[in-house]
Amino acid sequence: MARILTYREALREALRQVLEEDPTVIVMGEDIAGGLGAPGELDAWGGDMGVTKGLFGQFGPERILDTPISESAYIGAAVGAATCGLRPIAELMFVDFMGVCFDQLLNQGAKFRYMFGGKAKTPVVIRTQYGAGYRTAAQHSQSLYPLFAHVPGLKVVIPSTAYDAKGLLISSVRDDDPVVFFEHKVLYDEARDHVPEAPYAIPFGEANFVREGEDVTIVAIGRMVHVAKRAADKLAQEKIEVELIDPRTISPLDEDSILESVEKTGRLVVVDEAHPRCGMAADIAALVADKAFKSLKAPVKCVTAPHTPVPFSPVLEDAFIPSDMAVAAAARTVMA
Amino acid sequence: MARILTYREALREALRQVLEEDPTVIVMGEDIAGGLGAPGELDAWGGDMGVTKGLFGQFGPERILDTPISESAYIGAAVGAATCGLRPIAELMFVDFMGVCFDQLLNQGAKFRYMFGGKAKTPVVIRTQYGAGYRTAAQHSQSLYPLFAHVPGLKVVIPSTAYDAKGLLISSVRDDDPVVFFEHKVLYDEARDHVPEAPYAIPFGEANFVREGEDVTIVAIGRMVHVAKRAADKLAQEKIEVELIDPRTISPLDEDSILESVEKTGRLVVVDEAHPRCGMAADIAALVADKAFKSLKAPVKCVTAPHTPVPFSPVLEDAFIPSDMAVAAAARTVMA
Amino acid sequence: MQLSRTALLEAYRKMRTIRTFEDKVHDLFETGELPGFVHLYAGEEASAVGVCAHLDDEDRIISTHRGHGHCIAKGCDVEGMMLELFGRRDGVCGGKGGSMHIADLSKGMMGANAIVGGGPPLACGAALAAKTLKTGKVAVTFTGDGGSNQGTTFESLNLASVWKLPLIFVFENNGYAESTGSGWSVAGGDIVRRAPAFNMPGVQVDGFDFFAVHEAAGEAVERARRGEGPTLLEIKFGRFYGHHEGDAQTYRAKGEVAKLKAEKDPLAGFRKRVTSAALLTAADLDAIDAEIETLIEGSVALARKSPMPDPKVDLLTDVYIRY
Amino acid sequence: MQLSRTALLEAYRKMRTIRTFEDKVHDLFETGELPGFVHLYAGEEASAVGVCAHLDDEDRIISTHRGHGHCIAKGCDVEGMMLELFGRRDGVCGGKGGSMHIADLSKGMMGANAIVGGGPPLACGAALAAKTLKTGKVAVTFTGDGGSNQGTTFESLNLASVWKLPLIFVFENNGYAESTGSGWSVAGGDIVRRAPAFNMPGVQVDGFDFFAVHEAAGEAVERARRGEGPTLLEIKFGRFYGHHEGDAQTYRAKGEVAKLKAEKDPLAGFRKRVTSAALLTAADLDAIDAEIETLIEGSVALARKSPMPDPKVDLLTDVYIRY
Ligand SMILES: Cc1ncc(C[n+]2csc(CCOP(=O)(O)OP(=O)(O)O)c2C)c(N)n1
Ligand SMILES: Cc1ncc(C[n+]2csc(CCOP(=O)(O)OP(=O)(O)O)c2C)c(N)n1
Ligand SMILES: [Mg+2]
Ligand SMILES: [Mg+2]
Repeated sequence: MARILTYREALREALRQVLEEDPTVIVMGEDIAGGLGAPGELDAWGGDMGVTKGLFGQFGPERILDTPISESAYIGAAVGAATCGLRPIAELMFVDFMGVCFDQLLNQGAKFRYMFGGKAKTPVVIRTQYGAGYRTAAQHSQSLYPLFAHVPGLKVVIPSTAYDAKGLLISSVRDDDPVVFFEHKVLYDEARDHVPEAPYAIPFGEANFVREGEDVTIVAIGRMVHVAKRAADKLAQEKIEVELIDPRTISPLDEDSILESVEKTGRLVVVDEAHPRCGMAADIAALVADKAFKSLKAPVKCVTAPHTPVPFSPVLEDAFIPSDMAVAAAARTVMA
Repeated sequence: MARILTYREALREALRQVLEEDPTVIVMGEDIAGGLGAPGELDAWGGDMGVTKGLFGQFGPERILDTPISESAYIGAAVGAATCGLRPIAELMFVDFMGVCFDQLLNQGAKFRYMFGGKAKTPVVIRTQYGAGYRTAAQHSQSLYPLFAHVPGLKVVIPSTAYDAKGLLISSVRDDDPVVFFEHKVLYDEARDHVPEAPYAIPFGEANFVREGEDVTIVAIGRMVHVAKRAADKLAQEKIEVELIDPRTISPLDEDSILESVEKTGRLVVVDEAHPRCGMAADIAALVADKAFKSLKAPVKCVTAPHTPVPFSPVLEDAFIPSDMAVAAAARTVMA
Repeated sequence: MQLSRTALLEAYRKMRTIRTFEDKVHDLFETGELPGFVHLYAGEEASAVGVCAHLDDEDRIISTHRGHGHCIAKGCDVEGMMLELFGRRDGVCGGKGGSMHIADLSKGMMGANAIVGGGPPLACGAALAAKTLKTGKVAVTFTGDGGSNQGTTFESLNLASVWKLPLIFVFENNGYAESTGSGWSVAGGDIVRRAPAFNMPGVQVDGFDFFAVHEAAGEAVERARRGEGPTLLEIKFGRFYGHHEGDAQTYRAKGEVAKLKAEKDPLAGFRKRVTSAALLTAADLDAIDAEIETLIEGSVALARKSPMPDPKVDLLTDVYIRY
Repeated sequence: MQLSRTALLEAYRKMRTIRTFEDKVHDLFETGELPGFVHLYAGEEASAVGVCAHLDDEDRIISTHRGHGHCIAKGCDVEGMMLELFGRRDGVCGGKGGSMHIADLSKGMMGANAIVGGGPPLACGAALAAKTLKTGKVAVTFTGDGGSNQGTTFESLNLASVWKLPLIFVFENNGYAESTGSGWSVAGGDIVRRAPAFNMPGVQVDGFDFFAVHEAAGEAVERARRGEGPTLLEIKFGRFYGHHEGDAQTYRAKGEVAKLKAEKDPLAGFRKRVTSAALLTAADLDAIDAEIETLIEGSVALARKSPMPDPKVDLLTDVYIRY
């Protein structure tokens, strides 16, 4: 019988398993346990969204480290410790906070191996939350992974299901390069699916074909996979068969799968919750406009969030997020 | 007779003129005067590259402010002061340093107007150096403007000539939105051209047609305009007529000019010194693959730096930077 | 400093407005009517009000994620605030900001700020503008104990000192950053010990006591107005609710909040002090309580029937002045 | 602490190696043979060597843009360094790093770092690894007076204290950050005053005096090894060259550098001290001088004839371990 876990539970299980399998794995972040220096319970929070709850009890304060609100210092500490024999998993509570600590990834972790002539190994994982839909407004709702994908030396992972969340997190921790791991805050509870208990690893750079189809390729990222799936269901009723691809990792990107699909369908829609300018949708569209140009039968359409900050008001935020209707409309346009 | 200035001199003249015309303009940054708290000369540096040299003498310590090495604090101070009646110009010595202060732009300056319901005005300019070619290696040679173009609320300006440098800097300071102004370190001395003495403003979002041609559109950014120009000269000898477009500002981007040109030529090569993933080349390629698809006769080619950090060794760095040969080759490919 | 009757009434009115506003928001959140991340200021009223009593609309403050109290103390319109929390078009930020980004520049309130440590650099800018334009105005930045550990905050302390800015750093030490104790996260425990490192005066104040805050802040503001540079105030107290709404607060001691409310309520303390010194009467204060109750209820009623923004019109506006 | 003859000879050899290396690099830059941004450590030798004398290859250090001295003190191969500055394939970083990113992890040298304030967080990580893995090793982060004002540095001081890390913060206060005086940029002037703010011991040391540095660093390292947490050292001295090569240094007093060289040279001071105490002879030291001269000349000769990297092969490698 299928074992159903939420995205949150799958992540927690992955964390527990990598902590069990490798004594050099440590976890750090703000309130990932919680209660330090406070008179009540320890492990009082288990992370802002409860993902790390219970780890402190099992693995203790030497492996589950709370931090002051000093992202540069502790993200940098994770990076530094990774070059010295540990495999740290640091939580940046919301990716929106990258602005106070980006240097430790951009110029440090990402570049060590290259700058040091191939002699450094920096197996660090930064877990972070992204995405709109939680009514947390402009500074807590962004999908900033394009800024990380731009940076050579970083790997960028964006699971859309509980199954992928577990398998990709295990791969991330076992990987020897710095990985930024994006968790969509709305998926913690919304995504629930079959998750095997034994540890398993999903390789980077291998897209998931969520659905096969002949008419139009849709590439969707993170939570947008679910939006695109709903759009594909609608389109199927109109006899438009969508091939839906979830890249799962955007750096490395499974270019071959995307190109092969477009060679078959001749049509591409990219769906991305990030902003449009220099974003992932443009990145994939450009790839196809170069390498699958001959196969293209229609303009490449990008369905993204607009070039605006994320608004607070629920009616505005709902309009901000790419909808299944917008995706279906784009698919119809390229089919026309 | 043409008045020839270097890019550096043109920038300095622009700064002097905006300081003269508007008493609310102030300039701040590390060593932009230099010598504070030191026993020798004041204005000892005039900025890392001498751009601000002489301003301290003319405008004094109340308007030309040196800072400690605290980019978050002073870039944030510039942003904050901009909401309180000043028009600060803050220098981030190298754009590579954005990682220690990005938040003050990403989440503060860029978002105030939106978050505050249209009630804020934040006329701040961040001047910064970018680019490879100076043998300054991985942490001092990046072209990180795609990371800023991604952010709604910021404007991003990248002059390629001394003439544009002056006119665009004046526009930036007079503009009421936050502007990030990119100066290529190699151009300070290399770019020399006609610069009128009287202040003039070059509007944002208006590309410059550096060269008109029928066969292939090349869009090039910043220093790459000069590289593309050399490529175009070569190609002209082969009877390939290039239309060379310099967008001058990448946010806003003059989409219409690019699209019109591609509608005419049917072919596009984008040349960008930034990294390829989620970069400006992809951004422009995606635009065209959507909105000028019908006109395209060939794959869209991007000539960019590779997905690697900037190497130190001159032989490697020279290979890192897109060359006129690579641009010409790409143009020949799309012509084939 | 002897406070006038008007000043006392005003201080109490502000504190009561904050308390009633926050209690109401708490209830609205519990019923699910308000969405998002909401951080309440109840229990901390004496800080915002004691500090802002020295400021006018041209003096500027910057707040944190826990911003409602600072807004009210600085004179923001309570109805506009309530509408904002409801995401309404006529909210003080057009519904685009919400609780964590509530601002009213016309009142010198430069915004709640959901980036911990986001405010101090901006406050340096506000103070610099005052200094450059020679307005005689000052800036105040409110930061939590948790925020005291953010690099941006430290840099700002140094910059403000080096530039001799008219700026007051108010560290609101409520003992916790989310669930983490400030005795642990602030090395050495006391934020005030950092003042000498930046060559500025530092004062630790009982934050439950309006009069203590008022006095310390008054001196700091005067110092800043005289051009003598920044001051660090550490205000020690406790919050009456969780970190944000929904926080189960198991990290707190059993009975801690009840005890705080019973023994340390800044409004009760104020009432006791002014009535026993016969500066105000219980009736004066009761009248304010009733008035504010009506105000807040009215603002909720108004918010409920106010229109939402229109996505077609409002989503894409206000990104730039011109693009 | 009494130093053995071997230890004294080794200390002098290291200091002399740094000095000769830097003087040579200065000349090579002047003739245009070396490109890029090069920051020389001459005049500051006692700091790197006095500190690193207490460390072995498993103890880790992180440096700044001014990294050559720390590399040499930590035992990096001088030929590999010179080749690196020349951008050669066989440089210690394959020519990819250059002066500002020179590193040798096998020697516990985690890199020069061209981001001011980039190192302290990383050093927290090195210290954390030592603590977690219970190796008994320590980490040292070198930071300038200018870098002392970077937020990342402040955060690291606090984190190291809170986590009680085996970490030594060495602030090399050479009086300037580029052209800016440290008396101006560091509020209050003294970096050591920041130690109590982070609840750690702080010591100010005469950085021209190898023995003073050696002693203070020894205590700090021992403290760290005993698990008692971090220490802050402020080493005060001056640099013999400009900020980077090409700096005209007009911000310095007339005759300042000449005076420093004449009166404060750490190598001369060392020589005087050890010879007058009859710990070493002038002949001992002269022999080292000659030996090092040969070493450096040899390394330049080797660098000149060493192959460049091959862009076709080397440009795209070493970005990831696997991609
Ligand atoms: C840069 C950043 N890091 C982390 C957070 C998440 N966060 C929001 S509030 C908070 C605790 C703040 O504590 P404190 O500064 O003491 O303020 P208080 O909530 O007690 O008023 C944290 C960690 C954030 N919003 N921004
Ligand atoms: C984040 C950052 N800001 C600014 C610079 C430019 N910069 C390089 S060295 C330097 C001065 C550093 O001074 P200090 O820390 O005292 O070290 P010193 O050069 O005196 O050894 C500056 C401003 C930089 N490299 N990184
Ligand atoms: Mg707190
Ligand atoms: Mg210095």
